[in-house]
Amino acid sequence: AETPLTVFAAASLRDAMEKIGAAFQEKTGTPVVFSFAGTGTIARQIEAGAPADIFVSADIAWMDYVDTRGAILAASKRNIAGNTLVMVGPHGSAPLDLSEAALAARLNGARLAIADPETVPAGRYGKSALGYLGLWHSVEASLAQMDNVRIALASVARGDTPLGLVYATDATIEPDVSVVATLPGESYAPIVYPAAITSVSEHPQAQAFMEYLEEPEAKEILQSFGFVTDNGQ
Amino acid sequence: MLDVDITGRIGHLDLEARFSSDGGVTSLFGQSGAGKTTLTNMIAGLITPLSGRIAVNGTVLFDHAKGIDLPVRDRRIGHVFQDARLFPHMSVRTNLTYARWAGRRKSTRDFGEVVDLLGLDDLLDRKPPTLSGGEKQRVAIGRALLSDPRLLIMDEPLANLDQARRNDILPYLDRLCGEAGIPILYVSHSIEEVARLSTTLVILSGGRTPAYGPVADMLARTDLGRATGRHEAGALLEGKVARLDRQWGLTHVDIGGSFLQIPDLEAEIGTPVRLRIRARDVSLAVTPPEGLSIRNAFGAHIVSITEESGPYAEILCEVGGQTIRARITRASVHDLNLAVGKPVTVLIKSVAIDKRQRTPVPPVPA
Amino acid sequence: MLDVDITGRIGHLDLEARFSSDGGVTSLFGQSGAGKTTLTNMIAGLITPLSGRIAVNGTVLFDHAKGIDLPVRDRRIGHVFQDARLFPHMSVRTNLTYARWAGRRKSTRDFGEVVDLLGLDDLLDRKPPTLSGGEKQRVAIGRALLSDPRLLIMDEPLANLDQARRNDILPYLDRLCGEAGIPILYVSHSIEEVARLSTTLVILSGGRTPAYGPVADMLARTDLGRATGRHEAGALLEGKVARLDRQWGLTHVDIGGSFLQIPDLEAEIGTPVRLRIRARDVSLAVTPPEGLSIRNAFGAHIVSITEESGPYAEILCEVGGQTIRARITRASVHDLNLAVGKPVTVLIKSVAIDKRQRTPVPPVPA
Amino acid sequence: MDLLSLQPAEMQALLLTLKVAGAALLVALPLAVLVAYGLARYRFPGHGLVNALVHMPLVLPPVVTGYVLLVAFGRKGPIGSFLESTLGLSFAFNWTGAALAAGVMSFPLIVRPVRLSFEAVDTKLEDAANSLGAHRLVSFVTITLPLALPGILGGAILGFAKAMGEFGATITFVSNIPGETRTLALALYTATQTPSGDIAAFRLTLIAVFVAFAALIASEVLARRLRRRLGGDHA
Amino acid sequence: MDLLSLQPAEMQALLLTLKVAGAALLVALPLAVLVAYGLARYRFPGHGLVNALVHMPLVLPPVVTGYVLLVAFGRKGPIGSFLESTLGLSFAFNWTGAALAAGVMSFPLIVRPVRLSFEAVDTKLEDAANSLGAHRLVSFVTITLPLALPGILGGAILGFAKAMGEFGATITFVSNIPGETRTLALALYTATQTPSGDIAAFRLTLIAVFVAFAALIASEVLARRLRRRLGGDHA
Ligand SMILES: Nc1ncnc2c1ncn2[C@@H]1O[C@H](COP(=O)(O)OP(=O)(O)OP(=O)(O)O)[C@@H](O)[C@H]1O
Ligand SMILES: Nc1ncnc2c1ncn2[C@@H]1O[C@H](COP(=O)(O)OP(=O)(O)OP(=O)(O)O)[C@@H](O)[C@H]1O
Ligand SMILES: [Mg+2]
Ligand SMILES: [Mg+2]
Repeated sequence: AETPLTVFAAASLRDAMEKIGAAFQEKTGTPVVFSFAGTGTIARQIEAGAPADIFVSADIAWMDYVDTRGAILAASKRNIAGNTLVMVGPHGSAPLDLSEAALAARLNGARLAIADPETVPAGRYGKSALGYLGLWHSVEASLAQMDNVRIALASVARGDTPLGLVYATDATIEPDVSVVATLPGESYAPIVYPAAITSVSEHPQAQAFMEYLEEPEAKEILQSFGFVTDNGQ
Repeated sequence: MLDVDITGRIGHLDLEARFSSDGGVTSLFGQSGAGKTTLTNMIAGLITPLSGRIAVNGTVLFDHAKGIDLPVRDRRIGHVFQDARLFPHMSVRTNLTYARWAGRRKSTRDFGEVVDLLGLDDLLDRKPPTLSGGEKQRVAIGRALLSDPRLLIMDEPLANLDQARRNDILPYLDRLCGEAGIPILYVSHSIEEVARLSTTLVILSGGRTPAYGPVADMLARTDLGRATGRHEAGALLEGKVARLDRQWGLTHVDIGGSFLQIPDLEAEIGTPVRLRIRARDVSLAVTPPEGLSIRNAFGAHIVSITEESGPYAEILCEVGGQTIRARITRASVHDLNLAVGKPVTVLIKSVAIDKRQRTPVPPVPA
Repeated sequence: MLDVDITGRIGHLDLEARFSSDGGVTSLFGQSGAGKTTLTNMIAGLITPLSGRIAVNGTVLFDHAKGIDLPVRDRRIGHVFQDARLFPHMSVRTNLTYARWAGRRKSTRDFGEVVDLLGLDDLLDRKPPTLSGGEKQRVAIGRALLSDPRLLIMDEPLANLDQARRNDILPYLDRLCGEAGIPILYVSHSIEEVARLSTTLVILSGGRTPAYGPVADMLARTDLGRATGRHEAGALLEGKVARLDRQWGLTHVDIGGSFLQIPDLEAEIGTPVRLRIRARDVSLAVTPPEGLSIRNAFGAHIVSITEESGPYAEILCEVGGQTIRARITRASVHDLNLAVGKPVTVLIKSVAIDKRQRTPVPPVPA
Repeated sequence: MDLLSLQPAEMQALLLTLKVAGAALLVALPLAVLVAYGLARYRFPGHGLVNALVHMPLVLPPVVTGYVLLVAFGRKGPIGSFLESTLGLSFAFNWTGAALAAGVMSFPLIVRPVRLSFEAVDTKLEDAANSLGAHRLVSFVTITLPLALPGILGGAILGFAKAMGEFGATITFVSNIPGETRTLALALYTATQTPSGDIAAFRLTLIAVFVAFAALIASEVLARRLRRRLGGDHA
Repeated sequence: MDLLSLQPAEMQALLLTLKVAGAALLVALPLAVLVAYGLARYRFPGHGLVNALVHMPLVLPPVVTGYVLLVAFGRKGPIGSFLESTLGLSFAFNWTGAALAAGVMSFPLIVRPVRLSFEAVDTKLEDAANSLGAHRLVSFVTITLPLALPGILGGAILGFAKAMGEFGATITFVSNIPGETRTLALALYTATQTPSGDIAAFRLTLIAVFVAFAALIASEVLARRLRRRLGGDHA
């Protein structure tokens, strides 16, 4: 069999990327192997010379990090998808007005599940959005900073935390939560997923895969998982 | 006082022990591997017998039929283990007092007295791992003595001790048994110790108890030669202190009309005593000899002569209703024309009857 | 053969030992806690002395001044520890052969012979934790015997063994020492064993060696009463087998003109033997008695009389150039008018000289 | 930035770590001793099950353990809601939860050495204690426990070290809240996950290493003293 | 989806886990035994340092250990590049790297029980062995080692369990590559990363629990046999 193409991707992209990989193999015959982990972890591995052909990051900062260290081919860098932020509650929760009072009333002493605002991209975006909306200060002390989307969603679904700030993509898949508010697009920097070919890659199909990511087939898959794919983002 | 009738099993050895004794010191005597330790462990409750019954002073410790099996801690048995089993993390003092502070046993025995007896004064603050073999053994004895026992089991407690120390400890055990009325089950390889100390002797052989009984009877039995150790055969004489000869340090003991002179015995006149006369310490003469350093010469007549294949012959003589055993050569039997019924003079050296050979008769509790 | 002159320290005990012996069996005799085990451990290399020198058969094991300290494994000392120290995870067989397969020692001694001697046949496949106290001790002895030692150290090896077994093992040790020329350092509390076995006796007391020397001399010394155990004092007679009386099972030993009759000794005519005559087995008569079962009567004269405070007196007599020691009562000394120089008849019962009292003279290697 | 003195956030993480690890050990150790004793000395139905259960936190990735804790001890979890309604005790997103996670994760590490030590104690000594009148509980406290102390200390060290370093189950169960659940390990993780966090990570590593060093040296001294007490060597 | 038979990916993860944990144990165990023996029996300068170093993977969050491994043993790391150029040995992003991470992480868990066992072996037995002519190495192999076996087995169990469940250091050091470094623990993590992975996560948890159970029961049987061999109880 052909040498598989190795893709190091942010863990949050798993479902969509695996589907795209399968479709790519069907089309070209080249198998694709994925390694999913936190973006920071992957970025440091890319820096250390990991045998990856493609790096798909969950935010720009880590892509820049590897770029400045010469671990990727800068020219190949492109954004393949975008995402939006939503506020979720347990299934069937009423819509929420994004005001300080409403937020406090809904939390009622409990915590707001959010990805770690310092380390996890989703958390960083969330923090900036809440800050823009003037809500950060009031909720800062009652955050539950999760390392893991699954856990964040699970704790919302179970009602341990009445609210969660997550990507729209996450809300799409988890049936036990309901979107109670969508954060306005202007409140945070565009959420993009940049991909690039690594500088150690010698796989002939790397370029093909990068191109495939922008083809309608791939976009369709991404959209089906809630990602935004118009490059205008 | 001590009634044992049990069966059990350890490894490939089937144990079937049955004996009873009337208190005092009961000695368990048998070869290495005969099952002595196993039997004491069953009495102590550390190994459960398969069937049978064990009672001490009327208290049933174990009765298979009735489903009685008293827990070890409630048996109140002071156990001197063959392998000391001191608590390595505690000082000698804490070891000695363990039964008091951890077992809530009463302080019936004086701590200082036991420490003195066993010469443990300098060791009280030491830890067992730094003790010498004999020192460990002494601490183990002390720990058992201080546990207010209703029965004392001692598994070869003096094996590593020198003669001087043994001579200190044995009379103490005597007193313990006599005055305090605590029965002792004593395991030993030394027939000396056994004869010196015991009221009852139990022979253990291959897990069985082929014979038991009062020590005098047992030592007089000639069929137990192998078990009791040939050359130390002897007989016990019962007597009463009749006179104390302070000038020469001799005590005269009335053994039924005849008087036996023995080195000083601290006893009051009238006290009953028991003397072990070893067969090899007894000589015979056909005519009463003169000018001999041997002080004890009694008229007697021969009850039986057992000649054996070796050079020895065992002669039982009757002296004032008691039996004395003599071991002489077959050659002498022949030379002197000895025969059953013949009157002879029995010669016993006074010095042969030393401290280890005599003991106040243990008051046999009812 | 064995030269020891060391100082050392254990706990609060200062050890200062100095003795030398010409091979054969050297016995270390002393009270519990005297430092016997510590001294043997220093000789074995398990504890390092502070200063001094240890040599065996000319091989220097330790010399502080020269910086020599042979590792334990190279000392080739067969060590029977006071606490057996069997390897619990190995079968008895594997324990016994450990020195061969793990220590690469030569098979100088026959495995089957040692197993037979110690009665270990049935135990070979057992593990030490299931053995009885005496069984463990026997395995420990066997393991040391099978290690092709140049010196055998035995720390109270027979303490837990019955008389029958002791009587099997002691002659074997004799032979080992005599035929194979392996010196033995023997720690024991039993003066019987010591006298029976030793060439040299070393007294250890409070960490010091106040006296050592040929066992005959040491046992004849009256100033060591406490250390050697009063009542077992005696003397050694050297002699040669002169005649074997098969009819009565008696052996006649020439002790310098006089003949001593003792129960059968399996020895060829002409073999030198050593007899230990215990003082308490010796009687005296002022006129040669008649019609007595005592077979040995020798003309002698009194060399010294030591009267003591107790009832006893010690009489040293000279018989054909050798010394015999008698213990009788002071009363008899008075009654018989005994005095130094006076001719007397020394009476010794044949049966008193049993197997344990005699031994072929160990061939003292040059 | 001063390189030698601790920053407030670091100080906070350090103190929290000590509090969490200490509390975890305090609760887990006695429980582990009991479980270890049971496993060492008794054969009961379910022996294997208990043993396996104890080891689970080791075998499963910490995320799973954390998730299980969240499901069971969360506000709405069966145990969590019960404890909250009866005892007013809540493990959700606070330091006690972090201690619970640390305790659960270090439990197998404590049980194993303690169990080994119990198995090594000669039951003959317990027999001797019983023959001297000691009740089983008394002989356990006076004989078995002291003789097993080296193992208990060993288990405690492993457990404390693990509790200090516990990360996966903690962040999953009680999140990464500064001052409440952000221990040194979580703070360190946080630092490694930011492209610019290298220096912070290095400082935190030093702090953790230093604390561990101190704890280990203390434990070694204690262990040596203990061994001397038990072995009695005066050398 | 068949609930009872394993899917290829699960099978792959299971086999990989066993391979990784087995290899980790195979290398870590002998080394741990040596280190434990040294720590137990010798006092040398640096004793405390070695002891602390051994415990570090426990105290630091696994991410840090993984990161240190990545920096040191990665392609460009000093040790990694040295080993690759001299021995052709590479730990980077392959299963041997996963084994290295698992080995390092389980090292302290193995060392501690083994060390305790060594400390519990009576040196008097070694003395006896030496007096019978055994060289120190021989007496170690024939006496000390067998008597310490219960502890070594105990350490091996802890180590194997830990190696099976190791996650943080592994994913940081060698990433999460199916068939190469995606062990059960990593597969389980991967499954939890998206809400759709619940069933997969549950199945993987069951597999891990099952394997752990089997390993623990085997170890218990072994331990019991061992104890019987050592203690000689025929009961
Ligand atoms: N756990 C065990 N498993 C198998 N056999 C055993 C066990 N314990 C003891 N035995 C055997 O049972 C027999 C009796 O042992 P016991 O310890 O009672 O002997 P003993 O009479 O006390 O001997 P000694 O005088 O040597 O101490 C011995 O042959 C011993 O080997
Ligand atoms: N490790 C130690 N620490 C302190 N004191 C010790 C140590 N080992 C031995 N001793 C003491 O040194 C003395 C000599 O001990 P050793 O074992 O040599 O006596 P021993 O003559 O063999 O006695 P035993 O006949 O009772 O075996 C004893 O009083 C003992 O308590
Ligand atoms: Mg016994
Ligand atoms: Mg000694």
